[in-house]
Amino acid sequence: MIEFKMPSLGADMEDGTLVEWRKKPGDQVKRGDILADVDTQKGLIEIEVFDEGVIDTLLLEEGVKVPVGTIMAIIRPLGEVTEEKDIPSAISSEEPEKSEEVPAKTSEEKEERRVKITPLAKRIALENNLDYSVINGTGPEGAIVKKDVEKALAEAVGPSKEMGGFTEKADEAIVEVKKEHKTPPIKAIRTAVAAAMSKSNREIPHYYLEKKIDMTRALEWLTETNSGLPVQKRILPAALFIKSVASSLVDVPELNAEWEDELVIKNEINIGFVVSLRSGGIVVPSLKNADLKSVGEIMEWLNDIIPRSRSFNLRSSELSGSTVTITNLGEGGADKVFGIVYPPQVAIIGLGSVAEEPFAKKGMVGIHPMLYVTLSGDHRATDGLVGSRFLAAMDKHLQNPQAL
Amino acid sequence: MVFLRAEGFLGASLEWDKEWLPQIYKIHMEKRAKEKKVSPGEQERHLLYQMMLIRRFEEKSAEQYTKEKIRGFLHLYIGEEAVAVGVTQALSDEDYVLSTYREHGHALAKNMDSGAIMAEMYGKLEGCSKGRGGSMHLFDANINFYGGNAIVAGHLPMDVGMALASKKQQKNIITCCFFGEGAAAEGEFHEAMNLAALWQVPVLFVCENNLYAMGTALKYTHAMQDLEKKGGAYEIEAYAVDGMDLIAVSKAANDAVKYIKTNNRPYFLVCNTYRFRPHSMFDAELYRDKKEVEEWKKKDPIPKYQQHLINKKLLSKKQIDEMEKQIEAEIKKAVIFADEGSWEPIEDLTKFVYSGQKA
Amino acid sequence: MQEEEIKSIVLHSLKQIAPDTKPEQLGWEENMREALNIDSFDALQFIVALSEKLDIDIPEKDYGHTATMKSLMAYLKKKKQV
Amino acid sequence: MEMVKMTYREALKQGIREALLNDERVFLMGEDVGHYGGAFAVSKGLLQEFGAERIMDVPLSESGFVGAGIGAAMAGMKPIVEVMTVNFSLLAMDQIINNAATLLHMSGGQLNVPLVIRMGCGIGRQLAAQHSHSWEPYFAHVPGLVVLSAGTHEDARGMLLTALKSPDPVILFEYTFMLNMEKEIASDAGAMDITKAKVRRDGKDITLITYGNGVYKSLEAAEELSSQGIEVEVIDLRILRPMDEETFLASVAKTHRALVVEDAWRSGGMAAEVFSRIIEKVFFELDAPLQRLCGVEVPIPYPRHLEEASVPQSQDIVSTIRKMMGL
Repeated sequence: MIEFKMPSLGADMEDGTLVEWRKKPGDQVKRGDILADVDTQKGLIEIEVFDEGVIDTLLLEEGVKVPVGTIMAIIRPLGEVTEEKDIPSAISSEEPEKSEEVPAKTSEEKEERRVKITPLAKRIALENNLDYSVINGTGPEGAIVKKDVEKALAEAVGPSKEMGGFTEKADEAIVEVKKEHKTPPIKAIRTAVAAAMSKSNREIPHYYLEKKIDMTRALEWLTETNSGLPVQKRILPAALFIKSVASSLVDVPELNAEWEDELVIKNEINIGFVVSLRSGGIVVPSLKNADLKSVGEIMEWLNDIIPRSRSFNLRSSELSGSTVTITNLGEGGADKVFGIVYPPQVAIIGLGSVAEEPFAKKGMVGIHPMLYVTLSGDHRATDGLVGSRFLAAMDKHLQNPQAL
Repeated sequence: MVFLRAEGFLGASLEWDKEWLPQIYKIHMEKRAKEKKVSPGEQERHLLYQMMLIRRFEEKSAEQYTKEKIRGFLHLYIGEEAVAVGVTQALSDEDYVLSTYREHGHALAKNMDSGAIMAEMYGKLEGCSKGRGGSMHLFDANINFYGGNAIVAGHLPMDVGMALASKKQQKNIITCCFFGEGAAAEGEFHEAMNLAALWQVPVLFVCENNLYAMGTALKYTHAMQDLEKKGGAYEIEAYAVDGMDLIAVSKAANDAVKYIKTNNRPYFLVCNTYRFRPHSMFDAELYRDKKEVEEWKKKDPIPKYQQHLINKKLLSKKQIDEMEKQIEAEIKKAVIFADEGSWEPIEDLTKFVYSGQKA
Repeated sequence: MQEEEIKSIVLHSLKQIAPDTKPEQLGWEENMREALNIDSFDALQFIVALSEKLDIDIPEKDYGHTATMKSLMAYLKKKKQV
Repeated sequence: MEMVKMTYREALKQGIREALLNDERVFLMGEDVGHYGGAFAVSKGLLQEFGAERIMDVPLSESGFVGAGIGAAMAGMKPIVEVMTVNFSLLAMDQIINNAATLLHMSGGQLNVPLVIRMGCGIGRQLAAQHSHSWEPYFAHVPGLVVLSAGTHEDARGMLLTALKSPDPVILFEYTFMLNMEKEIASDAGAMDITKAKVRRDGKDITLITYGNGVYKSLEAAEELSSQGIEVEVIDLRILRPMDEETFLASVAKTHRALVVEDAWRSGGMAAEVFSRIIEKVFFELDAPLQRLCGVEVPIPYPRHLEEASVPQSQDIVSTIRKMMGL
């Protein structure tokens, strides 16, 4: 069956109004035939067919205005059934940059020869007879800005009231200023996390699944692999987990997707990996094409990205484009973690701690290292069964680590 | 540089060159004529193939446009095929061709690869202009096709400049430029005509008069509508031909080329033609009557030429079907080529600003 | 190499991966990872730093020795034959 | 005040229509303004309403018909000349700069040219290098011209009416990217002042100066930044020549920081002029280096992703301002 869609006739055409059908169901059409008259802001335009066949169904009523790309009619191909795959338009500019732009690190080094001070700060300092050469600048390139001068003025007044601890206090003040400058914008991150999570909780009906996975073989394989590796190349379980998630998404692509009023499965598997910050808040760098990378390559990526995430030294491209997210809270002590889906993604995978537990296998109860894997899914996009298939796939992959 | 080297090679005596060069040319042409020895009807069938290829290629382009594979402006050549094919067959591979934004037909007639054209219209790196130009800016220096110039009449002075260069270099090359009757109202048309005549450079001006400058009819844009008469103002030899008839266009173009080579002067050829399609994809055609379009469609150059060849027993119905299949396969290949092409990385955005720039 | 020198390298490395903490105030038998809130990634970085700065190999099976300041110092002293 | 929803295209058309109704001397001429209905359907239907005398299709000869407009204006008419898009304006540049902008001066104040030239302008429809220009700064360079930029619907509706009252030639930039955009404007919207820049949004932390396609993008960015606790004051320049500097100088004196956003190429753009004036007049108010987001210096490429990367987007504005605020 061929879907006949509202054609795009110009970059500035966004929609059209169906004025009249020229054909009715059962009519035979060939390439070049006029199927309908459509009114646009430029006037009435005849809409032609590029296929041969018989009109099966007319889906639109006359007088209706629809956006470009809306299916208007179904055409049954004549005779041979040609497979006409409609490849979606290749460039998608729809993906908004969701990530926080991270400010570049500013050099803390104080210029020896010349004091950098903004014109405004200098004016205020001079007006108040303040020696600005001793002030620590917190502005761009370490320049002294208005805020610094005001702080110095306030302190110049402050200590005279409490005689003791003058030096200590001053030191503290400077340390504090520096800290405020160097530390990532905690408040902004908090705000961003709050906004995204509130939206998710408001809009997404979640379902939650969990599965216990026996990690005996995976950990054995890691120990064996690592024994032959220098310390810099050793692999953490996290890398193996990420790889197993990627491979499982290849098996169950419905979870590597976005929800845009319909399920849009993504071609690339880009895994957002939650990195928690010591100061609170999270950063989620994106591992592009995770399914195409080896466990070793993923470990290299972690070695590179985690320190940079924590020092806020990421490019915005490294923060965007994730198609699914992994949160890895297990080390914090919790057994399992149920994440909140980060829209427009449709799933988040939670990795809990690995703990030794009694576990029955082939009729024998033994002590096994067990991992709690959870999945929070967007119920609009998929059902529990899909999630369940995913967790089963993860189990399968982790029982066969050498193949990952 | 090329010019200097040629001069050195040929020696200083211009008098001697003048005698000598036509000799070389004659030998060359004789050689070519021998090479081109083809079976009866083969050349004719090739021209038919080109016209049909252009028609089908344009139809496919329209389709790809509605699917949003092609964006920007898309101007189709359907109806005017006899002009591109008839004029281009009179040129040699070495001759320069410059065209307008409705240039797919000229590019195909000049043997540009259909895949490279389709990929260009997709904006892909594999396109003939690396995807930077799109439908209106097809360029391929290897086959001496210099655009794809989308400011109406903006390319006409360039043509004259290129012809001036080949004259100075004593190259036996014609610069052929296509433009619409809309361009003939531009100042640059008149400036270019004047300069070409003044300098006596080998330019073939081909005006494709399709009666509408976008949506404004000839009668609203030209006080004097026998366009070929404009040549007279600059003492440029001019002729008007039925642009819907391949045989007539071919003959006129052959005569024009012969005139330019013999007289070393420009020539102005007006081809009266018609585009069956709207100006561009987004055009409600408020400015012309559908009946008028239907009348012109009766003059469609393709069936007309097919019938001519059948009557002359140079073509069979079966051969037409085979051609259709061949063309379908070629276009399919072009579409796949474009589909499989790659997007240029954004990091390369500022490429092609200066020559010699590292990618 | 003196014991004091090893200790200072350990403390410096801890400070690098967890700059917001005070490793010098760690109890001798306190679990370092818990006390300083170090995850497995940071722990690995810590071991990488130690092996590079002290020029020793710490195989994975020995990771257990790095749990407390006491066990770590004993292990490192043995490795460096101090 | 009663508000109505309207596209930018409709706002332009209503402005032209009102101008034609107001004054018998006004007429519209340009390529495809009549039978075709306007290249962007802005003048669709006006030929039928006002007739071919007042809605004149012209041949493709920018130099010719812009020159004719100048002559008609000198002889007492009020022509609105449409140069379909700014991309073709260079063909008429000689007429605009050597005649329209200089006649008053050369004639010792005897001849003024009350002409309005409208041009569709800007990037954003995948039209490649020759059809995506942002050349406001070129025209803003020329003494003798009044250069307006209609970055909002109310200006699209009302700038033309005031421009027709100007005794001197006015270049009016309209933005094809916005034609389909719907916004609310007052139902009784009419003539707009063409002497002052406008504060489109109040803020205390930073001054963002922009025009044209930058206005709505900047307002969008300002909304997002507001949710992060940064209050941006957005100023729409509107009049690029003669430039109203009081408005943005006062704002910079308040916020102590300034960013300019424009689609035009960086070198020699409007940003350079705005910054010069800030440094000349309110240097000691500055608490951070001035920053600008302009078009990348490349002929605009055809593929959409490259095209988008060529001009500042709302997200770029957000990240730049965050950096400027030390976040």
